[in-house]
Amino acid sequence: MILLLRRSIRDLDWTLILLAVIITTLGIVQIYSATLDTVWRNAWWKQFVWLIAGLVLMYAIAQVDYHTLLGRVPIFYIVGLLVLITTLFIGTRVFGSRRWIPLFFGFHFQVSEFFKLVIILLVARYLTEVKSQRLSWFDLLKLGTLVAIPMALIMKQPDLGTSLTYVPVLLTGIFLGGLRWQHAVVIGLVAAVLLPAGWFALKDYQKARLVTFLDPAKDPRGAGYQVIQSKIAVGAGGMWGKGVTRGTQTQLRFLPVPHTDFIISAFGEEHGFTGILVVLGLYFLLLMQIVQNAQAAPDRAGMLICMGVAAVMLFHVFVNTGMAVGRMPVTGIPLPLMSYGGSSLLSVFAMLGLVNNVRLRRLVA
Amino acid sequence: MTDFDNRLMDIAPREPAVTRFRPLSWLVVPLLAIWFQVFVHRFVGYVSYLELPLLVTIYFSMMRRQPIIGSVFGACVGLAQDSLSDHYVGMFGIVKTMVGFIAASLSLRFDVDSPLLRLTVTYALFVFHQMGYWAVAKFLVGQSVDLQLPQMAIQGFLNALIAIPFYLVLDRLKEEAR
Amino acid sequence: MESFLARFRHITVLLLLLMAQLLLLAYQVKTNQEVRLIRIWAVTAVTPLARAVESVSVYWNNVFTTLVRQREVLSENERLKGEVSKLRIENQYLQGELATADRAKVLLAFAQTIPSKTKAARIIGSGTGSNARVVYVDRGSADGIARNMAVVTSKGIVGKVASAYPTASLVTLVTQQGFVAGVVSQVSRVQAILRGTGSDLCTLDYVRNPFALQDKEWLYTSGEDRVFPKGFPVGQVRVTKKSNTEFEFKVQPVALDHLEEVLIVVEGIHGAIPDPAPAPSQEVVILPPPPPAPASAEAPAAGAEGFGSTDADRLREKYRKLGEAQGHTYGGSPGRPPDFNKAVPSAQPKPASAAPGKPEEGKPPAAPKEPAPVKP
Amino acid sequence: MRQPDPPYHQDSAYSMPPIPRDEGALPSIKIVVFQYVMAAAFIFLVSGYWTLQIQNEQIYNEKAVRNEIRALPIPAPRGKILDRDGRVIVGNLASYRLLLSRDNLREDHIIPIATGLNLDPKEFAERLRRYRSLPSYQPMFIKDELTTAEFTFVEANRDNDALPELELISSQRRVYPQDGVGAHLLGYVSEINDAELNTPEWARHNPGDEIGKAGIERYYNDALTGVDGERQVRVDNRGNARAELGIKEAVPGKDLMLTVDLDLQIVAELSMEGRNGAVVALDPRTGEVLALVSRPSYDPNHFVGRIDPSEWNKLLTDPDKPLFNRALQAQLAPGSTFKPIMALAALETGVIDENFTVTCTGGATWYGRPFKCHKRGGHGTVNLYKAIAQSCDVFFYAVGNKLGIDNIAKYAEMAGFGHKTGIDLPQEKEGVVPSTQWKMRLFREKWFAGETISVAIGQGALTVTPLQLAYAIGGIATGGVWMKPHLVKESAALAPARKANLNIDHVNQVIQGMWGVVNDYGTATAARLPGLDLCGKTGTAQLASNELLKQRKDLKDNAWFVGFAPKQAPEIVVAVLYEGGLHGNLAAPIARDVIKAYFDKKARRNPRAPEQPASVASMAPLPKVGAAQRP
Repeated sequence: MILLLRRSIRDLDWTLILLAVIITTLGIVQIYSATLDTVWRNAWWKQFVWLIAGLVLMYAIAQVDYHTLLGRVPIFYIVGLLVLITTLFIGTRVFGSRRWIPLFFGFHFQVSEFFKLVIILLVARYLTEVKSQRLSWFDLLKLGTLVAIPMALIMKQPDLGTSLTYVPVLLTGIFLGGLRWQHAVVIGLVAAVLLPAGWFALKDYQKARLVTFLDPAKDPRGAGYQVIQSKIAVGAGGMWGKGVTRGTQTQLRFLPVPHTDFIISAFGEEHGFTGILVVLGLYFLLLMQIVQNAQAAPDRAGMLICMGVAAVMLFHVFVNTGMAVGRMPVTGIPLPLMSYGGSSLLSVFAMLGLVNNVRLRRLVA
Repeated sequence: MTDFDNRLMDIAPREPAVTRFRPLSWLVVPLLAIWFQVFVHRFVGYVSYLELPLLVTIYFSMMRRQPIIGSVFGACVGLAQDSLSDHYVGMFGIVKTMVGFIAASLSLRFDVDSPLLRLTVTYALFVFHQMGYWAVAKFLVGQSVDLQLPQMAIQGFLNALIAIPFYLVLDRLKEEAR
Repeated sequence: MESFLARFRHITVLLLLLMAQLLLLAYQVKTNQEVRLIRIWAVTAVTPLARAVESVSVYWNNVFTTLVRQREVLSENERLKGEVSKLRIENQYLQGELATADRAKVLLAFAQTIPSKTKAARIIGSGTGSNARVVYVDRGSADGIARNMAVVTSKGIVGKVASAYPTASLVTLVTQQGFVAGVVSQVSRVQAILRGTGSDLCTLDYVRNPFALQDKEWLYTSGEDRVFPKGFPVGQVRVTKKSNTEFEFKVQPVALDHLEEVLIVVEGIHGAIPDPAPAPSQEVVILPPPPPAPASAEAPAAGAEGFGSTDADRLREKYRKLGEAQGHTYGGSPGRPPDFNKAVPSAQPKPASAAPGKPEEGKPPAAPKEPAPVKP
Repeated sequence: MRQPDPPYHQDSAYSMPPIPRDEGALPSIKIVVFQYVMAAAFIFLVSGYWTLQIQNEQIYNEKAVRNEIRALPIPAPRGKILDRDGRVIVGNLASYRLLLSRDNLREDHIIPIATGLNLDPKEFAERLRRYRSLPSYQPMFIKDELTTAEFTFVEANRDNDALPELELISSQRRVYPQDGVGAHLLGYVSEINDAELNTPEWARHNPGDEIGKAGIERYYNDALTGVDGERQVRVDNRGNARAELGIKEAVPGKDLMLTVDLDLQIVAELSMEGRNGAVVALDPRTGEVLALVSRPSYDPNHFVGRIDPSEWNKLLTDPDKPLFNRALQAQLAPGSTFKPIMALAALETGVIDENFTVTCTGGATWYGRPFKCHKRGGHGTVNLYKAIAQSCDVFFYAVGNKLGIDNIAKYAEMAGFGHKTGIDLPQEKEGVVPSTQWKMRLFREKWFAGETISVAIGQGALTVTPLQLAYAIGGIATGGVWMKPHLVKESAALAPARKANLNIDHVNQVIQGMWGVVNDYGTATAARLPGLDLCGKTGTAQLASNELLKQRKDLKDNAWFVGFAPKQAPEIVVAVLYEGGLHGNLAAPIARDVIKAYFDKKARRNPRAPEQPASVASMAPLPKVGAAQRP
């Protein structure tokens, strides 16, 4: 047992963990800097606690064989859906959307973040069970529906950003699982038709965000305000940045939510392009490491799990950091590992746990 | 590591004679010094130029010949001194940490029992201490303090002069090196 | 990594220490909050020693002075008769005892003469910085001392309690930068605000009537700051600059020399503070407003000059009095026309029979009533 | 060949073997594709940051600075208004506005604060509660205009140790004399309203500015207004100042020295207290206004900032019209005070000479209508001197009839009636001088000769303002030189004197008559000042026709008096309007007091060897009648 424990610890992907911890630490420093003199001034400390909790969670998840987890996917899926539905009714309303359900000690739990894990496992299991290099229309439709149900529930919260994070998992999955190019073309066409229709299903503020993404100057005090202020903050950072706690836009609160969604803007202002390069480089290494684990996975399921994690992370990083410079719409999805928030951090470490899980089993076969 | 550093390293490691003190003196002497600083000034105004905590820091760091201990000791003395005054805690702490480190590092390279060297080192470190405090006050805390160089020079000399007999008294506390 | 740490152990520890303290400093500077806990430890740890040493030092002080005087007396006695010397020595000794007891006695007597309830305290330490104008006293929140209480001696005000720790309190002195007290001058009753500057002299601010304030006038606390009870001496005014437009007044506080024992004014707590704050020293003590000045001769005048009046108002008052004094109603029934050059009847009216034409107080004599003044 | 996968079990005992490794099935190429996509995404991101931070850093830095730097105005203090001796009539008071920053308010400080500021703690807590709904960075206004005691309390306690919530903001408040002294003359300042903001006159002002709205304050608003300074501060996104970057000091407004003599003004104010009317005192040699009073008055202090609407309404609806500046705006019949001008007109045009006499029997009939003299029994034989001194109406009916309305109008206008004097105060009225032309223009009717008779004694359509009367008589007293009345010395340089070529002999005859009014059993002996040759003329003007008077008993006659002194070289001329004063000789003592004050003050200034004390002087024998005639 002890031997096993020692082995399992030794075989963990320490590079991956080190990278994650460094990024989280940078995040904690940035949270500290961005929340001086605000009601959030203890956030960095809490984030530190979350980091520890995340590492523990990661280790725990790495221990249970992912095949076992895959076997439980239907239960996870149904329980997850039930919790999502409950959230719609009893969830705590923050900024007009019900995403959190209250938990012990006054902590709130964002179900949609953790449902990502279920989606990753779901896609992995489904595509493993198909056992074919070519997906049929029926397969695509069935998998699409399975993913779309929770997405619809989360959009209902409403939380467009998080629900969209499930899409890259699905897309990456079917791409790797064997998407036929004919199907891809058809799907592309259908999406092109459905997107305008989907436009009407969006809430007003979501539309506004998309509109301002296209033209931020249109509504400088409203939805566009965030983008404009974020760009100013990032741009003012320059090459070397203004230094920790010296970013005027961050410290004078011109930058909205500088410790959660726009933490990269605050970081960009205070550390400049140099800092951004370092952080993006770390993220890139992190992703490469995950992909490397996918390549070394013992089986298809493990590979799909790792690639699902990579897809989610890439999407998060891409949308969030792109949003800070006005290259992506403001969708309110956090930057993994850096943004303040227990649910987000824990779910990322849980995903890293999955990756480690796969890694621990690479030699078994 | 530069060439110069290597050369230094080559010269340095003659095994320094570490002086040991009774553990109690590590506690009592600095406390007395701080206490003197706080409470004796009131009775005898003309000793206000004396910086006994600094002298104690220098002495102990120098005699112990270990930069880590010097730094920690300096930090403790400085913080204690800070907490008894009305400015921010840490101002003396930072300066005294550096003094302790420098004193201990220097002690690796010279004979700590030579009075002349003691005098010189004390004088230099006093000036460093005052300058450091001034810099901390001005640049970190943002106070407007004047740097009175001539006064500092004289005070440093006086402190160094006092330091020689003072160190001799402290030498009595030594335990024989084992 | 380990080799890295081992090789740079010294510098790493130094850097860590410095970083930690820098963070501590940055925290304080950024939030402008003190690390109160550390200070409480430090003060509580040091003050008992200080108290002990203080009492020992007082004892030795007595012995020492006695010794000195004995020697003086002995040398004197060499030229005097031996028998008397013994008595002299005893006498001197007693006198010495008296002198040391004097200060405490004076303070005690003084405490009994003032209406406020006070607690005597002994000064046990000063601030560590060279220009800090603070002292520690040996009474703390355990003795009922709270923040913002006035500290005085029989000579005048000393300062106020800045923070009260369990066994000791920190007192900011009058001269500390940022210290403010409401004062009123003794003779001209000019109100002003006394400000500590961080040097030995305080300045006066917001002087109500700078023209009236005279050099060397004594200042007393006005009680309006609700910290110091009314009527404690503060110091003498020194007019350092006086022109039509610019004034500068300095005050040398009287009570700060040779501070040994002080009184802390504890009574005068006005109204209970509802929520007892977590730490007992967090209270703010507010005195009741000072009683209105006794109705004196200048009181009505002060009222008329009151807050925000112009020369027009003063002149109007003057002419009204003039009219009343001469029984003249303005624009009224014909009669003897008024004489506007008569002296304005003052608060202490001179006998009405005094020859009106007589020149008084250097004023120009009443104007001659000639037919139209001749023009050149 | 692929082995069939074992089914996934629902129990936890799912164990190895896993899916066998299928080299060919693993889409390694696709993973590489994914890696390239990832790299592209990162390059895309980096390029985004590069554009902002490296290429356009300058632009965004400027935007950042614009975000965070604000200019806060420092209000410039308004210039003081001084009298001719430099005494302050209108001053400024440094006042303080106390705010409570609710960000760091502590519950247990509420009571100390309320106690220290003499507020009711309950009420104070209630007010705080009402502020709850507002964001906490918005400070709560506690009190304006702190008393000395409160100010001292705040200063002594707002340090970090005691009550750091308290914030003091300094401001300036205009202070006017109490009880409405000089209110009409000085005017008042008040916050600019929206309507005024849209007029060109106030175009350069901003909302919230205090502007002069009446009197001197309005006329000299530009001079009195200083240039506001500004403070450059770094603010956060809520506009809270975080640090100061630079300061441009305010330039205070210029102090304005008036020609008004506060002594005279005060005496005139005191004299008019409780009465309705106006007093205007001019220096006829220069046109300087020495005093200008209108009563009833109002307290301009109430206007500072914003006047309470109920108070404003009270002022507007008061039947005595306290806002109405009677000295410039009351257009009333001058009554007999017009007679000196009539007399001068008659002498100048030659319709009479000094030997011309009329027999007064208490009335006369002109053009079929009876005209009465104010003296029932009549004055008997009346020459010019007696007609002026005793104000014989019958004499002037005859003179007026001889002159005709257009001659009267010509001389009335010469004296300054019917036109604005051009004083440097807003809203002056010009009065009415009737003439044939005037009537034709206004009523399209011919002038009836009978109307001339009432105009001859200052009734009928003729109306003047008190200022005009003082100006007119002052000009005559100085032998035909009219100096434009003004309140600020510099403004006189722009206006040349208006001169009329008068026969000095005729002028002297009129002045002699006016001397008689006061000193020779005339109508205003009440105004006699022993030792001073005071000349004057009373007037009692009917407000309405006799028929109307019968119906409304409350419409009492207006009393006028205009006087000047000394006789030979007049230095001061005073016109008094006493509304409802019934008879001119009741207005005379008001003018007398003002003139006395003038000469008393002059004596005070030039104390010559006192040959006789004042008490003796007042008993000195009267000079002989006519003894002081001019050569």
